[in-house]
Amino acid sequence: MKTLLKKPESLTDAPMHYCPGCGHGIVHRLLAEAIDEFGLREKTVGIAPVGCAVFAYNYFNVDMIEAPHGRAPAVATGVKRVLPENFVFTYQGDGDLAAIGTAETVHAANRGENLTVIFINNAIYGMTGGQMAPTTVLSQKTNTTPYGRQAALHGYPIKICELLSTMEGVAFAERVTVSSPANIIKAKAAIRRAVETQLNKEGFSIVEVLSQCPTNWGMKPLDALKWVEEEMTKTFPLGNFKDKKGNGKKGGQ
Amino acid sequence: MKTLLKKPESLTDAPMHYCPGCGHGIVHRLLAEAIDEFGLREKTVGIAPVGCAVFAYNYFNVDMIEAPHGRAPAVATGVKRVLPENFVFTYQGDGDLAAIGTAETVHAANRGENLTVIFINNAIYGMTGGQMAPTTVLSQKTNTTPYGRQAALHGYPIKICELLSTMEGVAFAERVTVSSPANIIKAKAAIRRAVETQLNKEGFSIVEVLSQCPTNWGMKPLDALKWVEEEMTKTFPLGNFKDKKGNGKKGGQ
Amino acid sequence: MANQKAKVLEEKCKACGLCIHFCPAKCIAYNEKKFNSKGVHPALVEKEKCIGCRQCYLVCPEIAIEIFEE
Amino acid sequence: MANQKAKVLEEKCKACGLCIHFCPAKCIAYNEKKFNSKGVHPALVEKEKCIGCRQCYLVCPEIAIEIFEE
Amino acid sequence: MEEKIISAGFGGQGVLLIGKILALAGLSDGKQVSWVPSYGPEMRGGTANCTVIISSSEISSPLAPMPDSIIIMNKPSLEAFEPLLRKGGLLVMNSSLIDVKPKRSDIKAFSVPANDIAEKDAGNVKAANMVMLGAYAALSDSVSMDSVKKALEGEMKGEKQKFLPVNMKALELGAAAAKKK
Amino acid sequence: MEEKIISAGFGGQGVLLIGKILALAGLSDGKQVSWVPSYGPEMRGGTANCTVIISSSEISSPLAPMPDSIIIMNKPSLEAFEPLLRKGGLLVMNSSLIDVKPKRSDIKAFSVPANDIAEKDAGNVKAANMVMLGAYAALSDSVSMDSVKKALEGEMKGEKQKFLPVNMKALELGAAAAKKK
Amino acid sequence: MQKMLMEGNEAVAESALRAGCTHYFGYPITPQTELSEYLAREMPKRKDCFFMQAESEIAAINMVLGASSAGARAMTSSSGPGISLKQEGISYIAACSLPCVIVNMERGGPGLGNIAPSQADYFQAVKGGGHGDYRLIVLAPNSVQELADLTVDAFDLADKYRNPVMILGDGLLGQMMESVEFKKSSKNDVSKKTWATRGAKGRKPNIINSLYLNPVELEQVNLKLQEKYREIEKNEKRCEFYEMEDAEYAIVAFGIMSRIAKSVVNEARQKGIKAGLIRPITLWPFPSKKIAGAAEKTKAFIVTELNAGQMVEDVRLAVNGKKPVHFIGRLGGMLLTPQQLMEKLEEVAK
Amino acid sequence: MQKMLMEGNEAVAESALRAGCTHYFGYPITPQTELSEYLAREMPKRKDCFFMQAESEIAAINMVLGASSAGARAMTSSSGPGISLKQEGISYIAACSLPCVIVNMERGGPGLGNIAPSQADYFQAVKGGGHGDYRLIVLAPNSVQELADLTVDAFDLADKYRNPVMILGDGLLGQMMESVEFKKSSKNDVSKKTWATRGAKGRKPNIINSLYLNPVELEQVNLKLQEKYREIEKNEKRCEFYEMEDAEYAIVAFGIMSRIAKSVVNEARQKGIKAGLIRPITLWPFPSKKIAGAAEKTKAFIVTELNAGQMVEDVRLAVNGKKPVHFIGRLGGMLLTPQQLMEKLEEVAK
Ligand SMILES: Cc1ncc(C[n+]2csc(CCOP(=O)(O)OP(=O)(O)O)c2C)c(N)n1
Ligand SMILES: Cc1ncc(C[n+]2csc(CCOP(=O)(O)OP(=O)(O)O)c2C)c(N)n1
Ligand code: SF4
Ligand code: SF4
Ligand code: SF4
Ligand code: SF4
Ligand code: SF4
Ligand code: SF4
Ligand SMILES: [Mg+2]
Ligand SMILES: [Mg+2]
Repeated sequence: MKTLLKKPESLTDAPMHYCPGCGHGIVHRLLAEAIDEFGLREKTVGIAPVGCAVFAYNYFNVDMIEAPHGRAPAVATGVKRVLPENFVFTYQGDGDLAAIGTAETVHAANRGENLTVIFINNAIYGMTGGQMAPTTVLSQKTNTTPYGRQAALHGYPIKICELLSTMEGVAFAERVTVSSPANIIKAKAAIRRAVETQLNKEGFSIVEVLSQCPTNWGMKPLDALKWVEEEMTKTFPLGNFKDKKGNGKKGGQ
Repeated sequence: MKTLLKKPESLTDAPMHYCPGCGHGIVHRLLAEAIDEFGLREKTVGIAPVGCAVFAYNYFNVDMIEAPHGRAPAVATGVKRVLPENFVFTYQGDGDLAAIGTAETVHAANRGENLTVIFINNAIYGMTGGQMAPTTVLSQKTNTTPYGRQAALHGYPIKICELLSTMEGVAFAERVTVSSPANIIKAKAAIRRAVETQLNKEGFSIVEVLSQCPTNWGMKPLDALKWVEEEMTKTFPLGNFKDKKGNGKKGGQ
Repeated sequence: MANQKAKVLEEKCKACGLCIHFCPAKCIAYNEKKFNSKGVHPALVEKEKCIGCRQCYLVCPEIAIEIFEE
Repeated sequence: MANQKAKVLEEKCKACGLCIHFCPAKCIAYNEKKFNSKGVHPALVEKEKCIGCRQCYLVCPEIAIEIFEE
Repeated sequence: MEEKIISAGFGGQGVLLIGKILALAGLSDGKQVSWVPSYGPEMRGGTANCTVIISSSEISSPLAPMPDSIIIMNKPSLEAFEPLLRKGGLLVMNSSLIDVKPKRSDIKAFSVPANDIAEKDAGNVKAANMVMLGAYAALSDSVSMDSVKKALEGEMKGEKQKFLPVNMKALELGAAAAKKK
Repeated sequence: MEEKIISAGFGGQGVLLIGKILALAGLSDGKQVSWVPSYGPEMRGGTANCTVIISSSEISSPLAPMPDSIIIMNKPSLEAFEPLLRKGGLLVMNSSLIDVKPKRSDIKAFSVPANDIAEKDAGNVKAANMVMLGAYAALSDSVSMDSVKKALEGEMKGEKQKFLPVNMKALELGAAAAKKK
Repeated sequence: MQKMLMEGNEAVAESALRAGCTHYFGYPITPQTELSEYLAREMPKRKDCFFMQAESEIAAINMVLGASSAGARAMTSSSGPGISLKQEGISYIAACSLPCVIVNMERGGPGLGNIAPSQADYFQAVKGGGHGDYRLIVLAPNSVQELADLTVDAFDLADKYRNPVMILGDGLLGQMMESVEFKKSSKNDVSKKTWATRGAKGRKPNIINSLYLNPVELEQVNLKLQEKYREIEKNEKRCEFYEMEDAEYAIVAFGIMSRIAKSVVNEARQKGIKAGLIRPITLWPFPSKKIAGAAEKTKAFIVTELNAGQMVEDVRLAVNGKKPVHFIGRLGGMLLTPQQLMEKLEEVAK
Repeated sequence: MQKMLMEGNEAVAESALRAGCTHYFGYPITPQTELSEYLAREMPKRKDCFFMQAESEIAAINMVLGASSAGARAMTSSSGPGISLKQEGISYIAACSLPCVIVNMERGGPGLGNIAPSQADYFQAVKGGGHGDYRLIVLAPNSVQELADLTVDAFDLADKYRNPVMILGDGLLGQMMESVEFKKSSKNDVSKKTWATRGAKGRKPNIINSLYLNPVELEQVNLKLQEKYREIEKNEKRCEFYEMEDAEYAIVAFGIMSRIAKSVVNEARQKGIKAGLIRPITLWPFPSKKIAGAAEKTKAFIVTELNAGQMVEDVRLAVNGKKPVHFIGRLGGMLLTPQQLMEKLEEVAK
């Protein structure tokens, strides 16, 4: 009996604390697989965010730093400028990357820092128990928008891929989901391409993953997948927004 | 003898501390004229930045708040949410608005805060004596890029109008200069339109003014004007980038 | 892939049901007879029916599924 | 606009030269005879030549220029 | 009179609600009450517990390093809290999920298969916490069953009202199970 | 021996450079030196001053609340610093921009039309500061003129070298003006 | 008014509404998130009230600066890392003499630490975590009822002195439920805020500012602040004495630790040890004189805090060598048990 | 090595290079900008050196966190408002036991204040402006030469204890020029940094972290930190005594104020007043024992600072009531003149 597929080497054996059906675990696996496939495990430095993925340092079997909330891109910049030949990634939630960390995100992107950012957009603050995220969609109810997000009061859901891909420093930007096996395969391809972008020293690469948070959406896991596909993608169209190598098509449809 | 044109009422008599030929003074006058013209002096609250315009609170003859560096949009949000019927503006430099204040800028814009932002892009940190700004153009020498700004090390000049106009909350965005009488007239029109945008409760309005800093560019005032027109506009094309009212044409040419 | 099969690492399973939903062969179900130490009924593959298509591996957030060759 | 003229508020002038440059009538120059309290030679309008076109008012960063009607 | 109770289990088992209803019941009995939660790291699936104090006089410390009673919904919690229970104290434990016996003999221990009762008899496994609460209320003098019921009613209003009958039933089944012994 | 000097004027007049060259000259004379700047709010056009101490022993405080000499380039600075000068101290002032006389009679005051000399005789009004420095150096024993020249040379290297002749000339003209009196 | 069972965080929120707080700006962080969630539910129901989840703690404190400048009663809340991020803004607000209320429900630190109760931000709150010489009025309630009461006082004090007021609680206090009665209320009197920037109608412009490039001016501003601080020190010190009449050993504790300390005092008295409790309610101004007074009568002090020893310095400064001052604390979110405190007391009393 | 005339800020920069600092991240602010401008010129000339103007102070301190994690000797510098913004990052760096050097050239506060010299960030530096129980090693040089020397020590201490070190100067010190000789140098020994995150090659992954949700663990982390702090207190206290042998009156001053105090001591001696100077060079660890020792012999202490009275608390804690401790300070960027200090001394000596 031969095991063909199992936990990638770049993940540890630690049991993950994510809720049943949460997208974080899937994305962890995809990234770890990509690191394995490129043979990067021993030269990887990962930056964990503050958010549900804060414990990523226990799950990735690579050198890890736990950054202050929102500052992962700055921390990663510090690392990368010391170790330009290492593979450096950040793994961040939407609150982390698109609210408190806006300045660090925009400027790392603008500098074209040769980093790979895995961005988990679950339209909510997971770890703190379900408050509005910058990516919460209009009329979505959260604990801090109990009557639904309204543009006039709370602003619009921020579209990170669209925003960042306007910047020259950004080499690769793609939005994917992990809502079905087929989408997971696409997500994996995007993550691989982002890793490659860094290895080729092309600049900043980001993969935005629309990811389910069954717990704070108050849904069963399968309903959450459906909500990603039917609701979230309306605001956040899937697709590649930038690929400096040229094979990127305009995202959105 | 009748005086036809003089210091607008919305400016005080205090002598301004700006260097000879500096663009700040011109923009102060344009904004003050617009406030006068719309009859807003007594219901205006202005927010001064940290930067050369920090003393704006001494020059504008309206209620003023001096905000911490970069935080003017947050301060203005606080004011506006208390006094939605007042006219609230921020006046910010490029370091203030596009470096340390990136998050506050992006989020106020994204919320469509009904504010007017006057953004002085002089491609340098004026007040602190000539360090790189986020808008410093490539190969420009500053005290912190003594060998010229290089994209790989220092990133690209940030194009605020282009970036912000992608956001739904932004109602008006235009880039102008004060490099000649003709351009000053255009700048005034843009500022008037931005004020109007707020009065119509259309959302966030921003006028980006390419402005000369003869002192820190190490140029004579006239050479500085020439540099604005010949060099800066290459990176920062003039024009309207957004006008929700619909009469905005695409900027760039 | 007839000789390739999926198996669930029961202690890792959190009973989210994703594998069950996406299995084209409808050969995964909760093992109602058992609670694992997380207090849930873990998923169980009906080996005979499994066609080794890996869909369950792809979707499992806990990496609680392995694919093996008999 | 023939009866409209520009005048410089000398104490406010910082001698940046912008008005001088943009005056189409070439009727502004530094007053070399005088230092103001800022230690510079302020601009001075040669009233007769002035055509009241307001270009100098527009560009003056110090609002040191006023336009008046005779 | 002062009763210090710890209710403990997995997050999601509703152990905090047990405590809240006890506190509300104590309050309506005219007592002083306090309720202190403690969460584990996980949003779901971790351990959680709360400390409730019901007292006829001012409550100084709201903590209970040595509780009078413990309501235990899972095995890790038994291991954590059994040693702390005061001598002669009351342990109510969920035998559906705990396959071991209490180690101490100087306490009053009582087992109730709460998951089974909730799933089979009350009709919803999620009401296991109310089975436990019912059992505790029946075994202890600290609160009256009436107040507990009133508190439960108060908590299950509006959207949650639909869950009230199941939970009420669970409460009663728990009390009945306790009285049987 | 300890000499405390304040050099003051508009920002942009080069008063800080006067001080720096004095300090460098002192250093090459083998003295202890310190130089402390003070800027006004404006980048240009405000007031600026610096304090230089040249001493044959360790310098405790680098400040000079009561300086031995003051080099004054404009009127506001005269108003600010004349009262502080120690009794018998040396005042060198730029009479091109100062249309008043010193008020005190218990000091040694010396006027030099620095702007005029710089503009007309040295060929660049910007060298007015070196005229002042030259005058001071000639009037005071604190530094040797040689060291001042060497220091000026050291400062005007590379891109700035082209300004050296004018500044050197200004220095000498200042010294000459001082010696004339 | 009926007694309600309520969480500490929610009691602060409800009380803020009753104190005329119309503007709240915050960013989620455990263990105080319930405070904002309560206001997110309640504020939209009320006229003129406005709740905003800001993009960050920094934005939140600066929105408070703006709203307060515009004359509103404004508030923010956070914990540990978030409060650290607010330090620049707090220094500005203090320098501008603006009123506002800041809640810190402390958690375990330093760094990301954990979400367990702690008192390790005492120094930051009391000595000033931001730059420059400024002071916050720091209130340290020890029950849900007092959280409610002091929240109203906080808004009144803030307006009275035009000074930021911090409510320093901890995760336990914020998340525990107790019965509470809302007895106090207050309201904002905008008409008295003649300094507010609401449009310069019929008056000279108002300026809210903290820049004074001329040191002579900035010193004057600072001296005025210091004068105000002396005034606050004179008027606003609050302190509870419990069983101190004949106490030989004074336990000094604030906030949640004072509850534990009280139970130990009771127990000690039963054992025949004459213990008492001194509970500073205002951490700044610190009740130094009352403590100095107690030093005349007691044999020793035991300061107990959930930190490595912070308030103990202020107690030592008050006691000034007259009597020994002992310390016992726990770190990183651990609670000191009554037993541990009892042992320490017995050791000191030996 | 020849003596050079150099500005304090530049001396720190040059010394940092000589101490093997390869990575600098900062954001401009007066009065320390010359430090970064020097490095902006020099670093690009050197192999492996990297200078970055960050988008903000917050980004800068977090880049330092990253670079230090990766094993580099990293540094940042700022003043007043910028240092306040760094407090969260500093707390994290301390919690993660990362070495780094932070320079604060203090300016007048609070708020935007001004750019004149001040010492009003003493509390922030020494008591911890960020959240939680942590300590910075705080060095307070008083001359350009000492700025240069202590910068090298700062990097060594940081690595030795895996702790952030702050150099606390002020605008005057940073911008004054004096002669300086670069005698000291040092270098980074990456091979000893086995904890650094440089890729898990042939070993288990390294984790840099400050989250310990379990209070038992976080308390252990804190106890280890406290143990380290005791160790530092044992080994690293530095203090200068000047004319203290027979002094009846001890002036206590640090940084630039110690220079003014020294001139007053000299003057006082001429007038027949037996004054001496105690100058703490490490503000944390604070030389309490030496001061307590001096309290046995002197009649009184005069603490003088450019603030409203901050270090004076640590002096009082050290003296512990044995002798009177007087205070004289100036605020908002004003300098205390020798005359004022002399008057105070004469008043106390009367
Ligand atoms: C400075 C700071 N502010 C706030 C927090 C509290 N906090 C922890 S996680 C989090 C948000 C997490 O949301 P997101 O980034 O979307 O990640 P998710 O949990 O959804 O994966 C917040 C606000 C913190 N730890 N530090
Ligand atoms: C938090 C903080 N960081 C840094 C500074 C120092 N500072 C003052 S003005 C300024 C930059 C000004 O540049 P810009 O915003 O472009 O305005 P300009 O002077 O060019 O008009 C900086 C960094 C400060 N006062 N506060
Ligand atoms: S709260 Fe949401 S994002 Fe966080 S682990 Fe649970 S499901 Fe995932
Ligand atoms: S430094 Fe530049 S921006 Fe500032 S006042 Fe002078 S010219 Fe204007
Ligand atoms: S491998 Fe395919 S068929 Fe087999 S269990 Fe998994 S999903 Fe079902
Ligand atoms: S997907 Fe994984 S965790 Fe979910 S039920 Fe299947 S095996 Fe269990
Ligand atoms: S108004 Fe026109 S013509 Fe007259 S001075 Fe001005 S620019 Fe010249
Ligand atoms: S533009 Fe204004 S400041 Fe400049 S020279 Fe003319 S009058 Fe003077
Ligand atoms: Mg999220
Ligand atoms: Mg600028």
